Amino acid sequence: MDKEVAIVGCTQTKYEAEKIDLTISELVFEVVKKLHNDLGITNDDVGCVISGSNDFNDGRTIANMAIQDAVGSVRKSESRVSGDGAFAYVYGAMRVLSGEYDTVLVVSHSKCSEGDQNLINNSIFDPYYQRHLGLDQISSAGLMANMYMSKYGISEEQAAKVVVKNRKNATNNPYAHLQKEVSIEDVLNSPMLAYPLKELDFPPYSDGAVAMLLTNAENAKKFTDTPVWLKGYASCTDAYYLGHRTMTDLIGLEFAGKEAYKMAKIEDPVKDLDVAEVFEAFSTHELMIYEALGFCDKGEGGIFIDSGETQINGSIPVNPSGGVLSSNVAMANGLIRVAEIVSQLMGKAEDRQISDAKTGLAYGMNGICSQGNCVLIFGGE
Amino acid sequence: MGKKEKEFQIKWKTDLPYRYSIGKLAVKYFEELKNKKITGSKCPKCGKKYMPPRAVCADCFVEMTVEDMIELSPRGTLEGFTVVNYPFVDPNTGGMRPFPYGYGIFKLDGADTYMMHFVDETDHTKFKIGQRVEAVFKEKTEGDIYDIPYFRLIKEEE
Amino acid sequence: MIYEAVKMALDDAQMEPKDVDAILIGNMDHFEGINFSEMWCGIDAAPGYLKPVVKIATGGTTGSSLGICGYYNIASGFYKNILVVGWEKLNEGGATTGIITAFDPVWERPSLAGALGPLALMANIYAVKYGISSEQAAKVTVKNRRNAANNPFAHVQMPNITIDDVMNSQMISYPLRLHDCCPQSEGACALIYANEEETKKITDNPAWFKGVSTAHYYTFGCDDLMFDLPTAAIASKKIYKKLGIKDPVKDLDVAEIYEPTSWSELSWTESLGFCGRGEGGKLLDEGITQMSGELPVNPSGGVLSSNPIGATALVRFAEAAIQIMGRGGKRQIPDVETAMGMGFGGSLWTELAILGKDPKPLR
Amino acid sequence: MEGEKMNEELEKKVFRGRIKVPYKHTAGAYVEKFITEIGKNNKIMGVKCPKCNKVFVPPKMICFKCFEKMEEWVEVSKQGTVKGFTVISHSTPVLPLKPPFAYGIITLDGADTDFVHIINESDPKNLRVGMRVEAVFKEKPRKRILDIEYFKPI
Repeated sequence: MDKEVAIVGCTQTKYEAEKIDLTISELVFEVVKKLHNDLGITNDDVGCVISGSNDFNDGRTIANMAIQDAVGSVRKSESRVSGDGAFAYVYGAMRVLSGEYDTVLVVSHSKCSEGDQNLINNSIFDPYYQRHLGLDQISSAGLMANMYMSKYGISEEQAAKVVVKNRKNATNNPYAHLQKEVSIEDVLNSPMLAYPLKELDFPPYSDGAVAMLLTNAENAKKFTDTPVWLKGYASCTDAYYLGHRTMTDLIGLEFAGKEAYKMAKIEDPVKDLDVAEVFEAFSTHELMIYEALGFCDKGEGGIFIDSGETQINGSIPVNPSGGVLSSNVAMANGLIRVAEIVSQLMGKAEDRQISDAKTGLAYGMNGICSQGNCVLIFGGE
Repeated sequence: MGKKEKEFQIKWKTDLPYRYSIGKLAVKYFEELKNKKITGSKCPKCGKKYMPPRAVCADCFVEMTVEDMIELSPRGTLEGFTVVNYPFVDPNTGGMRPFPYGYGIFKLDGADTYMMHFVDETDHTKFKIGQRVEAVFKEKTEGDIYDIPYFRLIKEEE
Repeated sequence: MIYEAVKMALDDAQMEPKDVDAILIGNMDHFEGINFSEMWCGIDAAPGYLKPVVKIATGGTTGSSLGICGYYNIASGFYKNILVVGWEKLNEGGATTGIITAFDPVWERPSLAGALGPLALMANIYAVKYGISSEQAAKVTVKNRRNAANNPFAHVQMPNITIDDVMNSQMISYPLRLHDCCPQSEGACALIYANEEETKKITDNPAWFKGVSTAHYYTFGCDDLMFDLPTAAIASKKIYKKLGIKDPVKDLDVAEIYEPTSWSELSWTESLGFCGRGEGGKLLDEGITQMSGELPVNPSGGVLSSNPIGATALVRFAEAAIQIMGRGGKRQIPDVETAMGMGFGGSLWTELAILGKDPKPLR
Repeated sequence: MEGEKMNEELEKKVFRGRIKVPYKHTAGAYVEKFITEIGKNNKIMGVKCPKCNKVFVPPKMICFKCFEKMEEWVEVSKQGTVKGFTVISHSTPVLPLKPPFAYGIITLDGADTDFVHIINESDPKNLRVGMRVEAVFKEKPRKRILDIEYFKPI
């Protein structure tokens, strides 16, 4: 990239099943205030605000109206991307790169506990051909997993290994919602939800928020000694109707990954990336992501998890935070991935730190089964 | 309109239930409301008095807690009014909202912000800006939003 | 409907779908009842397959937030060009119902009557404070709906509407009468943005972004009496300062403002600094905002003539661009060099863009 | 009693709201023809892209790959091949049938895209990728996608 945009600070809430005492606005205030305190700034130091949220999830049209007070945007410019927080980050980065703002606050939040997730997910489907069928995230995941597994001969054990890895990683992450290890048997014996996927192949629903401050090259050092820079970005959308898509491969993600690698001058992702945080909506999804991002060849996601390379001590650790399978904050998931990569590259990831992490990848997505994909590559100094 | 009716339409009724957290200040507000008391919150920094009570003073970016809550008068001064006289579906119920109804914006004595609520008058000539209004409580309050079904216009300060 | 707008925009720029770098969609979820509507329409009706598709939704300001986001997409250097599409099919859900769900479920929703209720309160406070008559407000409708008759895209076209027609129309929400209010429209608006280099390839008559400005406000609509739309004053002061505009009436050649009611145009021309407080009526009476005036406001017919929410504010930007390009047909104002577009929505937010014929970079 | 008391405390912290909105979605000519043909004539119709010649089922106006308007209607078979399936064993408020039942991604003979619908089989052991299925039509059509009641294995 010619011009530079840095992330100089990130804050997250602890992710929980239900933050019943906090309104959405209070939840957002918590991370924004913490960010101010961490960076030693006041609201006056923030140029503008970009938020990422979803109206259906928040049970409120124009969901960003509810958080104006809490993000400190009264009399300021605030805008909002309707969708995953990773896209909000991109808009925030654009505002810095345009040269019009020195600092941009990016915020994303979700309280999955407030709404009925099946109903909310069902409304993603068009009202003519798909919605009456009663499809939702879980049934589409089942279809996708079945097609992928039968095409490439992936076993249920291999899928379960993803869950085991991520849930184990989560025990090192103080923010993670589920912090209890599970075994392959636990996953295989958990109740079947949508064949071939079982209860533990799916993430929980969590409440939480994440915030970060973006700035330009000129100002980055004022805030931190370890700013994290955007090196590559690409976004790509796959077909809408489930049957019109290649359900066995994440074509959209593959496309976005290649573009982002080109921008960041990454030739061999396994070698050149030190860590990846991806939005895995269900166990086999993570295996498909390995393939689409070129961590392994097509159809070898299963072999790749077997190889242990994506474990926290492997050559390309994936989701050292525990991923979405441990904390699923709907619209904030993508921005949480970014925040986790930032912690890794800043060397502030504590117990989940990957040693010498210099380059990291964050993947956020929108819609059902990787419809809208956003790949971001970050680098330390 | 004829053409419109011929169009092939798929009907769909959204019915999404939500459990919105209301926050600690609102919990306290409703506890007080049960005793027919209206409360707000006061910013510990700038002193601005908010109604409804909330956790963040948007001007100072300072947090307000239950300790910062203050009692407000059930009476206030009318700043603007309208009589809603058109049909629409109320998303809270899925049915039509009964109309016409009076509706006003007013400042409760002691508050710095305004509030909007139903007013028991549907003739717009009976309203006057600057007029006094008063909260009408249900006889048996239950500590919820329906405890004050509407405000009434005070003819003369009684 | 969206395909129609997109196809027209692409044909106009002589572009193939494959030439588009990215797509921005603007639409309100609960208005049509489709979650992630961008995934559906961005791919089925716009050439979004295997491309970046992002949705912006900020209520009434959706169109302008979208228009402004498009500007940043290009200004940041992320993309060479971008297709920006806003749309709404209001008859499918109902705007009033949708708008109510934008407000606080505990404190505001039970008594709120969509957008018109608060707009009526604003009109009422404004009228009383400055002694503005219903007749003066009616003149806005007459001006805009007559202007609309020159705009083939306008929804409500009433070339012969009179002040009496407005004043005798049904009382909707005192003091708003039927013809004081915007209609509910269906429609889509598509624009193509490009950077300097790309633009040269597409047209020798572009409209350039000179600057954008946004001001937001409190979460609760009644934390302040908003009858004079304070955000319009904040946002306009910011942008005038940035661009060195001292007197908007002189320095701007045309303005497309977001007037959901006739009263709002009067009050908001004041907030935008076109005249002093309480002088909105006078401004109109003096003919300044008429087609032939010094600063014509809403030659397209404005929101009072067409209001497809997700597109409405983008249409303001589009109409400003059309005026600069000199492609306004019967609604063209002669020699437009600088034009302003305004978006309004959310908890009374204002978003502005000033476009110009001159490609001089910002600042 | 203890639990009830705790519930009461929790209930105080939330406001139970709903968003209930009736929608009428104008379906457009493509959906209209597709659904009407199913209900009236028990025929499944697709449209063909003039550029890539792919037949889309269900039909839509634009080929998302070519961005071409599709206008040529073709009838496709009621039978097809299952490309993927899932068996739903959890109950949610949106399901049209009582679980367990299956969803399938089905390529109808003559179509180039896949079609998502219900398969009336609840045991994953009786389902496999590559199996053949046939549409069963509703006797009393209600002008919606469920006028194909389900697909049955053949």
